[in-house]
Amino acid sequence: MMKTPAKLIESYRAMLRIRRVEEALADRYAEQQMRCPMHLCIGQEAIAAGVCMALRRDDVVYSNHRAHGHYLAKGGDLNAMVAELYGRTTGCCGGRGGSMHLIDQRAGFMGSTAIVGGTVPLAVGAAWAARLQSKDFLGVAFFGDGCFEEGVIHESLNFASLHRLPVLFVCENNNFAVYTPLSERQPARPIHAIAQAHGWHTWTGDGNDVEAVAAIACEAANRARAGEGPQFIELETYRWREHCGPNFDEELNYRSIGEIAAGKQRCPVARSRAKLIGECLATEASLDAIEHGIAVEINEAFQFALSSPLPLGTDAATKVLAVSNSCAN
Amino acid sequence: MMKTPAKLIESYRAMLRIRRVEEALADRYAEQQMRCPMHLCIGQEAIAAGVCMALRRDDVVYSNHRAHGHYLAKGGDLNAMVAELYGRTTGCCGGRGGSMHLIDQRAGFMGSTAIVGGTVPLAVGAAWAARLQSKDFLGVAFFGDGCFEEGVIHESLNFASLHRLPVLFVCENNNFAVYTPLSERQPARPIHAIAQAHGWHTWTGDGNDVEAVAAIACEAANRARAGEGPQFIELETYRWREHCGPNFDEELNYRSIGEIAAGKQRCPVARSRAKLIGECLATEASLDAIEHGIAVEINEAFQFALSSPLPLGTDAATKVLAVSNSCAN
Amino acid sequence: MRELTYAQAIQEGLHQSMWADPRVILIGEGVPDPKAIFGTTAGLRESFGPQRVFDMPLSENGMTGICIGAALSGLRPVMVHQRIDFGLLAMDQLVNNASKWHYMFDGLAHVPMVVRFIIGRGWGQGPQHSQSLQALFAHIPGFKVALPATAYDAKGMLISAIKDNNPVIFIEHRWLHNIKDAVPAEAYSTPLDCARVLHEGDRVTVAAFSYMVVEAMQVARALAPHGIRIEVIDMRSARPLDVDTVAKSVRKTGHLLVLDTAWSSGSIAGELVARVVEKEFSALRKAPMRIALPDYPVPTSHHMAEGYYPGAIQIHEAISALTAVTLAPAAHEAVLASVRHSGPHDVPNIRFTGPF
Amino acid sequence: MRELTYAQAIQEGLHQSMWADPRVILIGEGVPDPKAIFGTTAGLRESFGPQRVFDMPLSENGMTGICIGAALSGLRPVMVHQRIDFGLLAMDQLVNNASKWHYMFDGLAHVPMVVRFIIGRGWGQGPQHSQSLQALFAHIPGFKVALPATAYDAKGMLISAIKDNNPVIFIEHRWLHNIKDAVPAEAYSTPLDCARVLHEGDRVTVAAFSYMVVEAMQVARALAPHGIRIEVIDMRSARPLDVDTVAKSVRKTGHLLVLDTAWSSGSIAGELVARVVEKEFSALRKAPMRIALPDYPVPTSHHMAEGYYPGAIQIHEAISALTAVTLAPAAHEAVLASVRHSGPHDVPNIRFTGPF
Ligand SMILES: Cc1ncc(C[n+]2csc(CCOP(=O)(O)OP(=O)(O)O)c2C)c(N)n1
Ligand SMILES: Cc1ncc(C[n+]2csc(CCOP(=O)(O)OP(=O)(O)O)c2C)c(N)n1
Ligand SMILES: [Mg+2]
Ligand SMILES: [Mg+2]
Repeated sequence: MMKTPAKLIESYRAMLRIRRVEEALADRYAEQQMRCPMHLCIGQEAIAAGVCMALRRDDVVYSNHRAHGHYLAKGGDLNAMVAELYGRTTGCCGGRGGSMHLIDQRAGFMGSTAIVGGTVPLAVGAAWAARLQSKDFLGVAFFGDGCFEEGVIHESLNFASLHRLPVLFVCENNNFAVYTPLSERQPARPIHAIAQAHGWHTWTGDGNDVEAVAAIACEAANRARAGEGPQFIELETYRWREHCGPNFDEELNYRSIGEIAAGKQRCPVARSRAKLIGECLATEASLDAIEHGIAVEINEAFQFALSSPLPLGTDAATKVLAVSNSCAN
Repeated sequence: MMKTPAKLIESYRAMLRIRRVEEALADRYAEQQMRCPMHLCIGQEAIAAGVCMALRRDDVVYSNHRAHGHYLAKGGDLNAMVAELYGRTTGCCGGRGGSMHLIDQRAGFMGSTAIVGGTVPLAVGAAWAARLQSKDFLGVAFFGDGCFEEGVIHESLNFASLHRLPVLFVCENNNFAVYTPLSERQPARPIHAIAQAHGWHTWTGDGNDVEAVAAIACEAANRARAGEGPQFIELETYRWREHCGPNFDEELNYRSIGEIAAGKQRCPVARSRAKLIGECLATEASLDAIEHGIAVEINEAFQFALSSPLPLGTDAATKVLAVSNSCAN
Repeated sequence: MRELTYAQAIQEGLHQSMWADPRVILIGEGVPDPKAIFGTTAGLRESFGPQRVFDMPLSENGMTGICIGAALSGLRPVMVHQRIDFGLLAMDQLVNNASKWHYMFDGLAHVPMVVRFIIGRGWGQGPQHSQSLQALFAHIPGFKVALPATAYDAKGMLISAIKDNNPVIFIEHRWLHNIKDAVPAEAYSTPLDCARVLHEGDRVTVAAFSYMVVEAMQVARALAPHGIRIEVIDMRSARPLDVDTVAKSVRKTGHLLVLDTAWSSGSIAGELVARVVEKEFSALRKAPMRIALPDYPVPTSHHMAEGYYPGAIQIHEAISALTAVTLAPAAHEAVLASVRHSGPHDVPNIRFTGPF
Repeated sequence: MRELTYAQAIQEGLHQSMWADPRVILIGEGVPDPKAIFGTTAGLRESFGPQRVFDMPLSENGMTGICIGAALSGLRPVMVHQRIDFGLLAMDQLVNNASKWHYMFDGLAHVPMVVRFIIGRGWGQGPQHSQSLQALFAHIPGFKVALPATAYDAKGMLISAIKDNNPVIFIEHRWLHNIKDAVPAEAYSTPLDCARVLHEGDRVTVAAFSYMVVEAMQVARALAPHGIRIEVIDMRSARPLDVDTVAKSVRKTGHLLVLDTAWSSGSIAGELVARVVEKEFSALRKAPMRIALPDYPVPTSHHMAEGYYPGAIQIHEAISALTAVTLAPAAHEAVLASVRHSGPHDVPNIRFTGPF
């Protein structure tokens, strides 16, 4: 699948777009107009981009607190996302959710939430619903290495395996939960080995290599869709910036400068660009054009957000309960 | 360890005692004086007896709703247990707990509770306390195959492995949670494989063979005590009677008559007796004497219970909060 | 008149809902097993097959999340827990996700899901198997919390709950399961936000939740022949609380007694007292009262649990105190005799012989 | 006078408790990390080492059970959760085990454990990161539920909580963390069952929980120069509720206003209203009132959250309504001006700039 230059360029574009969007968010965060916690995935873009390349629009994705990349890669509306961070009525949640609560159901992005592990079983539930309704969409959950410590993971692994559900788990192992390294939270054994013991098919790869990620995801998605049961993908990756917020965080000293530098060295975006150029799959000019297109799009998104109406305090009292149409009779 | 005839006889006695105690409970349950849910472990005695043979008195055991065997094998006071089922002041919980809440801390039996999975992390906590206090007792949790589906198992497996704690998990796989077979709850993969993936040392065996159980438990306990980390023991076993209550339950049709008969065929008590006699390790007369001694003990326990004072309704209002001595200053 | 037990009414409500809407699925530990959740799910797997009626792993939180996910992808799950105590394992998914999903995603999605929880008492269920935790759910915006007290409402409210597009916490008291009531054969919906006056009166308003309605009605019937008419309101829901119906009654009676099956402190009974007082202070002639459980767990021993659960006798006493009415000794004795629980205090009726 | 912030006071209480009792251990996600739970655990790993101060896996329920087990084997764990919302994952271990262990095992064992939960608001924490769930814990027998509102009490009550042999739910409001108060250097214990009159008055009793004490005190100070003296009671604990102190005050003032940081329905504010009414009905001259959150989640957008949190202005209005006192327009303006929140409504002070 990823073998065609077009696909490679598409995945490069998807990554670059996430990167530039988040850089723009980071730049403007200090203006104090995006007033909500914000977890950037800069450095981790290849996972979102690579996995979503392998998905259909009707495959449903659930995500976590670090959701921008997943949302964008799955086709979530950029304007609505930026507006959401600015708390505007045009935000994807009308301002109710902020950075940690994104949704674009038309794009198959069903929601991201702020409780670690909270959406993992929901993706399994989606896959179960697909099975019970004889549909062939997949349920997909993105989550981190820290999330893997939650009991609900075990329960989700068990049920999905029991029913051999068409579900993909994508574990983004960036070695940290907030500032706590994996070694202070989990024993030295591979995360995916546990999924395997639950009867899942498992995959591992370098989360900095979008091509590898997409290839794995493609295989895994095919298998899941073909009824071969749940698929677990564990990918190594690195978070460049602070856990929450716009900045780099060398000064916090919970990881070494050397480690950070090595992490950045594996930049998935640069790597992809180097390959495209090095193997003559794209010209500098065409990649610059992509860069430019993204810049324009981002600019428009911020303009859209900033020119969107502000919600009122009174709006907050609505939509507490769903209207129950079907109760009408 | 189990190689000596004395040990074999001791384990036979422990099993037979559990069997006879529970048979007596079952016989008298219809009198409607033991007014609480009661889960019998008849058929599963070898696990309690075998594992507890390998434990020291100061090793701490936590158990579940089906706790009689674990309590008795660990050295819990029989009188206090029977009195507890009769709801008397002399019960091990003064009547507050009933069959599902047993405790005898002097015997290292720290408590059994009614919420599936509820005590599993407590055993890990005990082992952690041992580690932090430089003591060398073990934490031991008995639980069923159904319990393994609870997320807290995953969390407990992870933490114990992370700190290589001196803990033993004993999974009594009787293939059922209430009336639901394992196949409707878990995929076809071994339970212990998951513990293994978490970095635990795992053991499996025939839970009807007390000698084998004791041998495994002994090895596992030695390893755990020697600092070689947590040990997971999965044992096949069979529950002869209904999930809850005194009776057999052929008429419920959730398992076949043939299956039940085959289960009983593997009777751990009969097997042990056959071996003792067959290999001339004990005489019929000596085993009859054991039987007789147990009968006397049980008779006394019921007399003790039935002649014990009844608690009053007003007693229920006490001990809601612990006195906080240390707050005195 | 056609009568069903509360358990049969639940079963019928489930059956008719599943028949009417193929999106409805049913899942819970023991749902298709021989005991069928106290009979409430009997025959449903046979009727609707293993693709709509499920047993489940012992994974309360995960399975709740899985049902939420299924609901978000078009199904309408009904989950069942044999004891509300097990619901504590699922609080994260229920409170953090189910109750908030519609709100926090701007109404773009909703979670049409019913979670049946059974509360109860007796036969030594003890501290971990007989809690009445409705207050924990009633505090949470986004939920509807139903506590039907009659077979009629059990069916009607369950049908409404299943049709509702919000997560509905549906709480059944075990001691109601075997009580019969007139239940129409056809499907019908009972609103999830209305209390109901079960017995009209003018002396005191007795607002009761769940099983306490049964106790209150005994007192109402016992007092009526003596010319003391109390107004019994079956609250039916804990969220929303139908304060208006109670307020209206209090304007008539001037007295309020609230009955709950839960620990007193922090109970929905307390909330109802507060709401009525905030609204109808001047209508009240005396301090309102509530009758609920003492603030400690129930012990298992039936000897020790004796007196733990307040019932008709205590209600009668409270009413006497509120209304300052003194019955003639013989009349008083007659009332007591007619409301006294017959048989052992720890079983709903003498046919109940355990084992759980 | 020596002053510390509330966060520093917590840290000092932890430090002194750990120093005094080697059985005390401290664990929580982020406890030893650079941000040190808003500074409250700063330096403790350095002081007491990695064998007493722990980070932990993201396993709230399991780790709670592990701490309970450790407590039963002789340790005295203090657990910390950065948000009370995460506590929903641990409800099973907390409610089914910790709160009941002592009771159900006949007092033979106890669970000396403190669980610190942080509640809060602002900076777009949104629906899942700023709940005020104290009512869920306050309903449960076997818990003590502390909500200190001052740095002085934060230290004293934390020390008491750690010395206490019961599970203590210790709830800190984030907007209190940076507020200073006089805090003695030595270790001292503050009782876990007593409210405190912070400001004496005769016009109305204002009973406040947690951060609402700050808002109430602003109003008290603003009104005093105008001759209106309100009695502000810092409730300090939600379980047990010190109803007596409030009742005594109400006997003096005849008016009750209760303030809570939680959703109104089913809040501890409601419980307090109910208890006071049940006890002091005849002392009340008007319907009691409560000020708490509206019954829906808080939206993330600061624009939409504007007005969600009631504060000094609303308290002032309620007091005016209760006491029927009308200030001269200029005085009224002066009061409003002095209590108005300065700077953006979604931050505790202008130095707060996010990002969480
Ligand atoms: C249940 C729960 N516990 C704790 C938190 C606080 N928290 C937010 S993000 C995070 C770290 C998650 O780590 P990981 O899953 O590896 O994702 P990453 O942030 O590394 O992408 C934590 C602990 C939370 N939101 N939910
Ligand atoms: C959290 C929880 N869920 C459900 C139950 C109801 N229940 C009691 S025992 C049991 C079956 C447990 O099966 P297993 O762990 O295999 O133990 P076994 O009864 O077979 O010994 C269930 C579901 C419970 N007590 N707690
Ligand atoms: Mg991570
Ligand atoms: Mg089993």
